[in-house]
Amino acid sequence: MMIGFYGIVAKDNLIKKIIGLNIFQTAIFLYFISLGAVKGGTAPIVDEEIIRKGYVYANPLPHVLILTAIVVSVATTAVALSLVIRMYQEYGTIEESEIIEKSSDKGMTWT
Amino acid sequence: MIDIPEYLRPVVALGCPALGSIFILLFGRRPNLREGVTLLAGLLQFLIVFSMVPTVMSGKTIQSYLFPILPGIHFGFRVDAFGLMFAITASFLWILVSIYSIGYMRALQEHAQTRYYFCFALAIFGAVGVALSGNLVTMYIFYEILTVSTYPLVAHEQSSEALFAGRKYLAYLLTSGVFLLAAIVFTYSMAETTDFSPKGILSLAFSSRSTLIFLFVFFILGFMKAAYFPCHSWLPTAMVAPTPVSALLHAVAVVKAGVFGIVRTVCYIYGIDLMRDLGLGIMLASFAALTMIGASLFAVAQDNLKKRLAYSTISQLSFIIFGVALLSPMGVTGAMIYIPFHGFMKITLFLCAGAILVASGKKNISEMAGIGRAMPITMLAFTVGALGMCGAPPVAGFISKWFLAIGAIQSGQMVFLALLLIASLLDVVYFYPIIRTAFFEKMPQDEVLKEREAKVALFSKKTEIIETRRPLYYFILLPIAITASFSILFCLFPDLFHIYGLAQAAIRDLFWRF
Amino acid sequence: MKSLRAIALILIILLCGLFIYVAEDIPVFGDPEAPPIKSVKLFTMEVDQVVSLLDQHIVPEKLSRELVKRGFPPPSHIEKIPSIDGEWNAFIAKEEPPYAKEEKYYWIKKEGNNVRVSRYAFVVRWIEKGLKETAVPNMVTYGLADYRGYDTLGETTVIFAAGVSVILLLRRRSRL
Amino acid sequence: MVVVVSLLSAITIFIAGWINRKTSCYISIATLLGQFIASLFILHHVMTIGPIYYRLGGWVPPWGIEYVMDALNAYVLVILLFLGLVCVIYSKRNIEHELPQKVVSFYTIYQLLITGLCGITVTGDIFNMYVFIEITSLSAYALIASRGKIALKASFTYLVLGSIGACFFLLGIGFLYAITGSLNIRDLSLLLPPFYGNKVVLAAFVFFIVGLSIKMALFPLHTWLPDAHAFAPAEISAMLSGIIIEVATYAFIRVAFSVFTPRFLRLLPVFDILCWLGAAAIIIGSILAITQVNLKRMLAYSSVANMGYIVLALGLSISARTAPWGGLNPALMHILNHALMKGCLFLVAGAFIYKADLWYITDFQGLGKKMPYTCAAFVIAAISMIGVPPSVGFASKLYMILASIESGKPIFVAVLLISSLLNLVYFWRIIETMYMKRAEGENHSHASHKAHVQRAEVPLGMLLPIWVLASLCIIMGILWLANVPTPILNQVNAMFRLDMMP
Amino acid sequence: MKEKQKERNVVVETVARVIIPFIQLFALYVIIHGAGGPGGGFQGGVVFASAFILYVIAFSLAGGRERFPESANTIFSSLGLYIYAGIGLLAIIFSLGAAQYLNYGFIPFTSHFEENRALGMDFVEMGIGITVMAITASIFFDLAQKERNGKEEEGEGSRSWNGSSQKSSQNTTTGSSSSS
Repeated sequence: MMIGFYGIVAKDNLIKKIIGLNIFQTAIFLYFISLGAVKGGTAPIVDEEIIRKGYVYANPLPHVLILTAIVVSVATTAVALSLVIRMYQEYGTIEESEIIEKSSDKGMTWT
Repeated sequence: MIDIPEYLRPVVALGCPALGSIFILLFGRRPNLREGVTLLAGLLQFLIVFSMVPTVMSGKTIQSYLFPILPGIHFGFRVDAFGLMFAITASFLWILVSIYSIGYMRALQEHAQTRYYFCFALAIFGAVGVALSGNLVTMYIFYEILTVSTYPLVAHEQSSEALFAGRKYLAYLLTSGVFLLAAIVFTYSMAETTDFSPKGILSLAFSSRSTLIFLFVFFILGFMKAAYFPCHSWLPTAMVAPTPVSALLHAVAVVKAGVFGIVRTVCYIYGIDLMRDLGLGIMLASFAALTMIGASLFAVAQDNLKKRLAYSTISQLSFIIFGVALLSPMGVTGAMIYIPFHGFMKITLFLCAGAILVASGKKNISEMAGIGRAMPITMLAFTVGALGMCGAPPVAGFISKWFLAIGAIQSGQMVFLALLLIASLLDVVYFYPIIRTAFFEKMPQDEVLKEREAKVALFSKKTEIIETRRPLYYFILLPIAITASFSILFCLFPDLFHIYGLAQAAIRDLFWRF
Repeated sequence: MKSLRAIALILIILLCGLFIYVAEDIPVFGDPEAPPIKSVKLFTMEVDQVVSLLDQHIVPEKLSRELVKRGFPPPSHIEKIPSIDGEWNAFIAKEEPPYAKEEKYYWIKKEGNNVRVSRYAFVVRWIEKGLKETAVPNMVTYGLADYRGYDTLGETTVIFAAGVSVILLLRRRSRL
Repeated sequence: MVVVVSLLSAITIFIAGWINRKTSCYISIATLLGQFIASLFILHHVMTIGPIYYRLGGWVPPWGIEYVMDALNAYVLVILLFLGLVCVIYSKRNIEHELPQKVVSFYTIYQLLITGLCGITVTGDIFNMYVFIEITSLSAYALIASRGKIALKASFTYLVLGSIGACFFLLGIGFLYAITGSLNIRDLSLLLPPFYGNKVVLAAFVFFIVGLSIKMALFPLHTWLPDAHAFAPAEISAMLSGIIIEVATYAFIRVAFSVFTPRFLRLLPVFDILCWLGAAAIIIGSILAITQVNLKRMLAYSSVANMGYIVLALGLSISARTAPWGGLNPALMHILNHALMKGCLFLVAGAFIYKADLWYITDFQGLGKKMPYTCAAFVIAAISMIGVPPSVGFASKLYMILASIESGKPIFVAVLLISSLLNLVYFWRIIETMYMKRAEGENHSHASHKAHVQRAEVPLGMLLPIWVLASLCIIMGILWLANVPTPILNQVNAMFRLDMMP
Repeated sequence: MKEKQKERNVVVETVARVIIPFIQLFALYVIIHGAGGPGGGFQGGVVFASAFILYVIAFSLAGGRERFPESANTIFSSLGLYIYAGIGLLAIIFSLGAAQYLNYGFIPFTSHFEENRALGMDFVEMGIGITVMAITASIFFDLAQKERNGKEEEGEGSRSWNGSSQKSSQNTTTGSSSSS
């Protein structure tokens, strides 16, 4: 998580920023899943003889939430990537600093 | 119109200019209709306001509270004698000034006349609102409306100079508005109400002396419209505005609203006794005296006629503040009646200045040699006004200064009496040269030539008496004549328009124990 | 860049500090009693006649008063958990057609000389009744699509949004 | 009845998605109209009968998700849908002008945006709120970027920061879940009290605050805002500044006051810190706004300042308790007011761009004659930003001042007053340029009325929304002063036990 | 088509041709089976989309486009959400407003309330699957299309496919016919 955060803030390359973002999110997902873990828990699928054997189920709720959250992060990544592609078309680079200077010398004095 | 229920009259009175402004916008394309609407609105308003006089004379106040803003504060009006006096003056002079400005604007073919009339109506709306409003918050609302709506008038010229003036005007006045708001809020948080009452709403019970004095300073800063030293400098700068505007600003609406506010604060928020306790009266009086003298001295130095008039306004206004600060019945009476009187006289002077500008295109006093022969009526009126300013009978100024003087004696400070006299003397000093130049100076030869050319340029027909050459000018002359004559009449019959009576009524409220 | 790096490091150190600060209060990993899985403690009350009432499956007045005071629904009746001593389930009435009129809600446990009242995590119901209520054996699925179906709708919308955004951003000369 | 609101839009998206391009706009207008009316009904119902609870899937919370509609939701919902409606009417022409071949996808995402906002507003489940926040943010990113060029950069910054914010939010949810094992807001507020002072709860609170502050562009985290506002299409800027950050604020209020009760907040100095942050935001935002030459950027900074107002009012909300200005009233008031004013201003800016592609303040010379109605609307909105009575700005300013006096922090009175002066500076500059300054060509004599300036007014479809907002700036101001809407706010306060002594 | 023609990789093509139908079948299985065992709409949808992606990698983007045209893409993606939301509405409609949104139990597929729920869930999963599949595919197509316009782009795993070759895209009808 820290790595991801560092990546987001400090990296210059936009793609690396995105990767950092993903790491960040994944860390949080891991945390959630760890909430769901139960000692000796099995996959949360109801089954008679599991119950008879006296196993306990892992907590299904975090899984549910994380499925959602994963999809969200995927969507975010997709949008971010498409943004990067567009920027690449505009400026021919994906280094943030270069983009900034290009946009400034591109006659956009109103920025 | 007479059968309007009383509690509605203030609302209707305010409705006139508001509706008027809207119609003015609508008829922007058709000048005659537009100006007709202006006059009509003015007339209606005046009548309605005037119709409230008998009730108020009989000693009770018309109250109409529309809706509550905060607990203890309603948005509403409370017409008492003093406010009514101001309202009458404003609405009456509005008619005259709009007649005048018809002539003026058309003669000079000013641009954006619709905007002009619109803002004019709004300004009057604000002024009368200030006059009739029943508590500080309502008053503040109209006060700000007045400020904002006069900005386009000041910057009407749209030259860079005018823009600068407008900016200065706005900067000064809105800043003061901020102070005013702060003061109001603190007052409210102390007294739980801001309704005006003749006995004042603040008292030492609420908080310590120092706080109250501090608050009073805030109030005074808030009413910067009164153009006292050292916050006066917006006023002469605002002189770039067209003359009717300066007339409105300096005689009727803005500065008077400021002074009015100060009087309200002194008499109706703090109350005479509290003022005495806090010794604020002396402070304010000396403050005002300083302004009187200083402004007069400044005025002597001015060559531009309107600028000189502006400084004279500053000093006259502080006469009013001074009168109130004396805290003696006579002084307050003088101050109160001086509001309408000074309105009439000063408006005469400004209208004359405007007329001179229109007819001969002259702005500076030094150029005006012999103008008195060229425009006798105007200069006569001017003389009347000037005499009034100096407080010489038989012009209205005399009465008020008389009262002021008596008030000074009543309050027992001979120093103030002396100051008063010095100030009046200074008035003479700076008005006399104008008149002398106008009447008794031969206009030098080249001056005559230039005059000719000017006339040729203006009317393609050279003549001696230029002020009645064009029918349009009658629009200008009429108001001048009216105001001048009124300012004499006021001296002879002070109770005209019940002004004096109203003042008496107000005094009865304030000094009820006398 | 350098400055950014520095800021990042500072932030990270702050975050690390926060996590270390937090760490000790987080429930232990895999603890089957942890709030998310089993139950969350509400309050404790001392054993006077409460236990006896509980044993007779009568709702103690005191208990329901305490609960109502904290804004929770009062239990409708009590059951002793078989095979364990000193533990009871409290049920509350609920209107949720067509299911059981009442739901296992509180878990009351006798600890020493006072009674620990706690609220079952709502997962408990999923685990125990999910199959009966939805006839779907996969907990995640019925959790996803039924109990929290609206989340799932939202997430489908999210991915739809992503798709359309990509179309908006990247696709040229398209019908959309 | 509640579900109608967010469902209608959810359905409409798809219709708008693949019917041909012409109809999509009308469909979304129709939907939003319907939603708006529905929300009015909801508000009425809430005010008269009481809060609505709607159990999705028929599961009783905490086992399922539920909608909760109380006064706060309903109030925000009405504002939101109203501005959304106005903006979509406006965008009809503007979008055809700005991104002609993207119309349908634009409206689709626009509807998604509305859905997300409604979802955030109505939901009573905190994770659900997270999902909808993500919907909103995603569509916002796309919409901002839709103008290409530098907007991409802005949108990317927003995306990164926004996702971090959302992640923090998620982490906060995780902590709360770890402690209480519940996700329902009401349930949490019941379960949490024994755990106040628990470190995890504190951390969760911090994460919520930080995450949402990023979303609502609270001062130190506002860096994404100016670019995003400046380069988005006009109506999107209006939505961003008028609604999106406001709804984030709503989420903030919801978390702070519903999940964590005021009792908890009084344990921490958080809200004093908020006050100071708000004050800093006001001052710095205004000063930065003065330095801008690009109109929309200036407006963006001024909305940073306005968020400062709202946050300041929030910070005061737990200490000021007297009837009309205590509690959340000033904050909620200013949410509405800011939506009106800033919406109007941004739409006007968009109109300038639409007509003459004017970005700089210095280019506006003589606009007052070219586009009289637009400029008049601008003047009204600007005046109410400055806070001249009887406009909305004055109302909220007055209430905030009273609140800060009552809570014994007169320093904020000074802040508010100074800030109104700063507003004066940077708005009056524009008004002056529009009306007073002459274009270079004409000389100083009275040429301007002789030289007949031809009108170049924007089409009615854009003028109408602008004027609706502008006139509301005044009308609402009078209504506020007349205390018409305050019952709603008082009900909100009663709900959060910020009860008042009248 | 500026970029250089890479020689067609026979292994990849053959394997892809063989494997794609199975991938798709498996995806359908996952979607349907989501109720019983591990699996569900998202997983299934993604797997299904991966079939297309594999196809594109193996053969050509143009081919992939004509396998799965834009219009179909759009319609599918909205269709999925329609199914989901529609099911939700059906609950209200069938129960005449008595039930809440998404309360599948009231949709009379069968006589049993719980069975209804299960079925409703299956339909919902299917809807999710369809949407996810379509959207993922379209996102991929869009990202890929840009790259084909001569832009190299890091971070995106799918960089290595060759330019479109008509022959391959013609004789792969057998490949993904089973998908439809």
